[in-house]
Amino acid sequence: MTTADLLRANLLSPIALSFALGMGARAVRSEFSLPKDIYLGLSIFLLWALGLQGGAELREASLTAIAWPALATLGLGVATPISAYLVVRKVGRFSAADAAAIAAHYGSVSAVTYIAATTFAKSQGMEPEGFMPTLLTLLEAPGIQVALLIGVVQAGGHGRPLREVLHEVFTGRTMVLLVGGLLVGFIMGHENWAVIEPFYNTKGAVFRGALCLFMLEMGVVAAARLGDLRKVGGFLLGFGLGMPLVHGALGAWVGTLAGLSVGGATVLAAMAASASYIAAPPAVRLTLPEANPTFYLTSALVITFPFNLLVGIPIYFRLASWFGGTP
Amino acid sequence: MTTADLLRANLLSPIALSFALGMGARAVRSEFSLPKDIYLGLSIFLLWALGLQGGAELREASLTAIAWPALATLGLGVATPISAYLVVRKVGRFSAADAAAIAAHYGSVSAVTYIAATTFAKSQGMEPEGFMPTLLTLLEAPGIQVALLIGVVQAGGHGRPLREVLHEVFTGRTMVLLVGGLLVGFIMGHENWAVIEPFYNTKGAVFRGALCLFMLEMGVVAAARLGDLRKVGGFLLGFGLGMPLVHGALGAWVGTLAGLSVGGATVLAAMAASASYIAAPPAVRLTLPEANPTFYLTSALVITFPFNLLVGIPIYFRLASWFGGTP
Amino acid sequence: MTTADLLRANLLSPIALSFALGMGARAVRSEFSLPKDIYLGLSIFLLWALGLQGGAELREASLTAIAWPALATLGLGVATPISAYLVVRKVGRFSAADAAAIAAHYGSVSAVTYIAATTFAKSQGMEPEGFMPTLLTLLEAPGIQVALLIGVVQAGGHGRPLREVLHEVFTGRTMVLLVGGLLVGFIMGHENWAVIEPFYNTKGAVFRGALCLFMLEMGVVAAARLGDLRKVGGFLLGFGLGMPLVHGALGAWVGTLAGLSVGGATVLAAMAASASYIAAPPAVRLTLPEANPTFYLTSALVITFPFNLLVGIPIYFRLASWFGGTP
Amino acid sequence: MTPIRLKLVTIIAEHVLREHLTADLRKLGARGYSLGEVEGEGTRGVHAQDWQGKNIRVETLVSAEVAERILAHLAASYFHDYALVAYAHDVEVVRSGKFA
Amino acid sequence: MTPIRLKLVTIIAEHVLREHLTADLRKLGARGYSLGEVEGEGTRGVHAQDWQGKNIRVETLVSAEVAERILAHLAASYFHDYALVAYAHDVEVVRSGKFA
Amino acid sequence: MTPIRLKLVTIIAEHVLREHLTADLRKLGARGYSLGEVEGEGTRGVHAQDWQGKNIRVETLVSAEVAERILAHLAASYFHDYALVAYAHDVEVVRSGKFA
Ligand SMILES: Nc1ncnc2c1ncn2[C@@H]1O[C@H](COP(=O)(O)O)[C@@H](O)[C@H]1O
Ligand SMILES: Nc1ncnc2c1ncn2[C@@H]1O[C@H](COP(=O)(O)O)[C@@H](O)[C@H]1O
Ligand SMILES: Nc1ncnc2c1ncn2[C@@H]1O[C@H](COP(=O)(O)O)[C@@H](O)[C@H]1O
Ligand code: NA
Ligand code: NA
Ligand code: NA
Repeated sequence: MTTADLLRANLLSPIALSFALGMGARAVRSEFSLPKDIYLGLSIFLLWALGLQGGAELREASLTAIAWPALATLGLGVATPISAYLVVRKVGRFSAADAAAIAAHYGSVSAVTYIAATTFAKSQGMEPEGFMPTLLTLLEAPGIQVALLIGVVQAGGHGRPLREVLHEVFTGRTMVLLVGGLLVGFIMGHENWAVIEPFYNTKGAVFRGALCLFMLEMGVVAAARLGDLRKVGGFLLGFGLGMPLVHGALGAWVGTLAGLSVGGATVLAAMAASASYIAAPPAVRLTLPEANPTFYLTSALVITFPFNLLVGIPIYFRLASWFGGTP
Repeated sequence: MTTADLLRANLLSPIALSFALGMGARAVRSEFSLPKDIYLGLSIFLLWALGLQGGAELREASLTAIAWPALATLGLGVATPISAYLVVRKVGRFSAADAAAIAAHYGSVSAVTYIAATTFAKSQGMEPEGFMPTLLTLLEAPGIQVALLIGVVQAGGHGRPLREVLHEVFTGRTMVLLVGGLLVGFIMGHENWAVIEPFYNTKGAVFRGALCLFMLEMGVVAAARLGDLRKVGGFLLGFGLGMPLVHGALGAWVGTLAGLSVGGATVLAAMAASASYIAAPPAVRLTLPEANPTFYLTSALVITFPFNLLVGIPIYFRLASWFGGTP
Repeated sequence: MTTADLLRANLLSPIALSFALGMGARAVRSEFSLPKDIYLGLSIFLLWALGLQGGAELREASLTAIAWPALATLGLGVATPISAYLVVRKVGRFSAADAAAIAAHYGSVSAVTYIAATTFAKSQGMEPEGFMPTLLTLLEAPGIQVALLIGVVQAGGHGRPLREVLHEVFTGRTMVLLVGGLLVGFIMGHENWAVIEPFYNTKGAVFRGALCLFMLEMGVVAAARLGDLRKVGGFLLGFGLGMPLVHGALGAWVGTLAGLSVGGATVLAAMAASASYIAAPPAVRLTLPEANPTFYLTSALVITFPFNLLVGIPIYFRLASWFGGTP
Repeated sequence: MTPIRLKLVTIIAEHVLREHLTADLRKLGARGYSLGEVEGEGTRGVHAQDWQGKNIRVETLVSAEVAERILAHLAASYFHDYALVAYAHDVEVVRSGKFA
Repeated sequence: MTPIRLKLVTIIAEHVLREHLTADLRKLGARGYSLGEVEGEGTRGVHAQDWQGKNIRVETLVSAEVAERILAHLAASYFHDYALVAYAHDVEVVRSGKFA
Repeated sequence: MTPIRLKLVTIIAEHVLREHLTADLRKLGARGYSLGEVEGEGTRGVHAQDWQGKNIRVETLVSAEVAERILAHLAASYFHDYALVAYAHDVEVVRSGKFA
């Protein structure tokens, strides 16, 4: 498959099309949107399924197989917020608070991008390692932590104490469902998992079908903020497209070094490239209240998320194939 | 099967029974009802599934096969609001605003009636054409448009400008999910559809199961308004039962002429016979505010909807079989 | 299987683990919880599925097979509220209102405990009788009725009139969905049931998967009230653990006498042992407003429910096996 | 179209009282009400249904006389056993014919 | 930081009017609004969408002059055909620069 | 049962402040509060969570003195960085012992 083929295949996937439809609905000024509780319910189901299956598959994995990838992931969790901070502060000349706020988002991870990357890799016949959800949970928190620390030190944070806020990150919806799901899936054992698997399998029709509905709303939400693009200026637009490519390349490379398969490295790359828009925003809002939410929300949700979803993932797959020696 | 057999089979279907149970719950003054967001979520799922499958099946259809049925549908979209208007205005002697308001509902279409008719036809071994959801979207808007135009001209509408309101009809939930689903289902291609099909297939257990829950609430909602029957008087009661029979016969006949199968003509007949109670009410409320909502809501939702669901659909099937020459 | 094996198997079930995770999330002060409407929607789905399948299976049952178990169930519905009242009033020395309020909860039944017991029995290779959901509906109301009657007579109820309140019990969500589902499932016939069965089957992946999500929230809810344990004192703690054992043993014994299989007797025992926390609380609140809600909610929801779920059910299974002569 | 002065009575109560309170309002002379949901904390702990339903918040526009009647009735019938808060204040209403 | 006196205007209306009402408020000089959902009963029966959407309850903090303008506009444009209730009262606001 | 006069303080704020605001209220002397959700528009654009959570609307019945304390605290702690609106007015309360 050429890169163009990959891009096309990705753009024709139900996930991408549903997202595009959601954006399109907004573009014609439709008032369509999912009820908030349905949207929340879908996100809970998706994360919970991800965790459960990850836990069930974790039983098969050996500790040695996980050790290096886990280390690589933590490394990305420290490196990516720093690189993001430096670029926004030094090149973009944003305030320390704004730079740290943006860095917290790009140091953390978007679970939906993770899911899309996994789905794409599997549709290309790859099999990302069963312990990838474990890596996802490892990447959620450190980036936020590192960036907020920088922010508080540099900007003299007059917001809420860091420790208090980090507790909310560690016990947020995403973490409870992912870490909890991993535990429950791991403990329940193969027989129990087999009973509920058709409902939760992330390759199955229920999961994929629910994901389409979810993406529909993501499209609406992202498009509703398109107007903010004018407010953030050219630098953040370039940053929102360029930073994921850099982080994605780094992720693909480090993942391959750590021994991940092409599928696994693709997913790790997408994770590194993605920007959190669920866990990071409230933590940033409370710790660095002087940072402008328009900057970090717009770049994470309106620029980087659609970019990764529609264009980035096939590129990371290309890179991972190349690093992995299967071009 | 005799007509009596058809009626019995229809009344024993899970859809009809769930609807009846919802009505029964209200009748014993139960406070049971689905949470509003669940109800909305179910309706979104059902419409979206309808659209997706319609789009997937549209790939198989030839343009020539669709042309005549599409034309027939548009014809019904113009003829039915006019006939409804004339009957209510001239025979019923209602005000121009009230007549136009009611006509907007009977000129448009009820997606749930469409689904029930499709389900019934399939349960009778028929295969309505794959492009029926396309016809559904074609019938949604014109009837409202025509009737509101009449209303504004005749009653000198002191409500919102027609154009503004029609935009809301064209970008409403039903249209976004149906038209959007058609597009997404059409574009994604067969392989992608196969993955999510078990979740969305309108013949499958998930769709049918969700439909039962939805009908439960429809029953509660319709029964909650039963008291309004006394307020609308004998004419509208007769109208709510008779008009669908006329429009249904017309739809079955025109559909057969246009080359539809017996299953397809049954569904088109049910569409023509049905009255919108989702897209039409807000449009009417804004454009013709002086029209009495009790009149149009009661006839569409409390009289015509249950009538079609429980009794009308088997009759339209009979008529379509007869026109189609397979009695 | 030894009792220890049974306990372990139960604790490792997805249901128990999901519940434990919900409690754990609360324990680390996470704000995670299911949106209220999703939680309600799940409960509606679970009860409706229960009813439908029960109705479908009821067609196979002979009237004579049901007569004795039904009588036994009604007997439990009268005996258990009285025993609970006497223990709380005479041993615990609580006020008549408080004792009657608690008795109303223990005389009625928890549908979730019923579902968990059924799931456990089936996982042990048992086949509880198809008419068990019928027994569940029989046990819902009488216990509340009997206890409230005692309460009004003894405490001179200055709350709402009993009759008015009982109407709410009989037409509440649980009764509508269970009784209604039984009717619909019974009437629709085998062919119709077969179409929707994969969605509703209580042994299937959808039902079990949805149950896990529901239990997650139950865990959160129960844990949120753990602090109230300190307020209720030692007597109610002992009562909340001991009373279910007594009622469970009684239920297993009576059920076996009435001719139920080991699986059926297990489920009847769990029903008798369980305490209502959906139907009973509002009825009690309105009829005996002077009773302290902390007492009855805490014992039913925080003590007895988790006890039955995690420990009680395997014990009742043991007892039923023993009474049934298959140890 | 000069606005007239009416009382807005607001009641916050356990969900379980919903039907009873709205029926009471009608009986005491209110011509309508608006009802929303709120969560809350007060001096009492557990509510009967607080994990099933939130508190209700009922507002009704009434004449000063009806307002007094409502508050007196609430105090007599509910304050002892139920978690219930009620207060009133003056508002200027247009279209006053509807309410008093 | 002495609080200043402003008007709080509250409007309860059919859901279908949402976009129109909030647009009206802006045009009449309101700098913001808060919107919640309520159920309700009044003297009219059926609302166009009452099984799809609840009523809306819109609050806006404005100067006395703008409040008067809003109430007059509502009376002229909506009272005849729509189920709509509106009232106003004085409140003390800190951070007053935002609103008037 | 003569009603007494208290202040009703209303706060509209970003969802993210929920825990902090309710804790503040307790500390400043409020004995309870009721909390609902509203959507809103104001002079600021994007809120941190406006696609995840709506704004909160908190009401608390307090003495005039506590009301003043609350408004002063809000102005000092939140007005600079957060989207937050607060106002107060007099209400007549029955069962006043609970609140002040
Ligand atoms: N001071 C207060 N201000 C506003 N609402 C209150 C106040 N006290 C109690 N409430 C509301 O009334 C309900 C019952 O209060 P309580 O009876 O004190 O537990 C609470 O859940 C709150 O919603
Ligand atoms: N007296 C009242 N007090 C509070 N809200 C009212 C009152 N009358 C009507 N409403 C609200 O206004 C809506 C429309 O009222 P109506 O036009 O009288 O049917 C109702 O659904 C209520 O939400
Ligand atoms: N004039 C106003 N009247 C009522 N609510 C307002 C007003 N201005 C702002 N709000 C509310 O306060 C929130 C934040 O306002 P702002 O900080 O101006 O963006 C808005 O989302 C509204 O819910
Ligand atoms: Na990242
Ligand atoms: Na029609
Ligand atoms: Na029991």
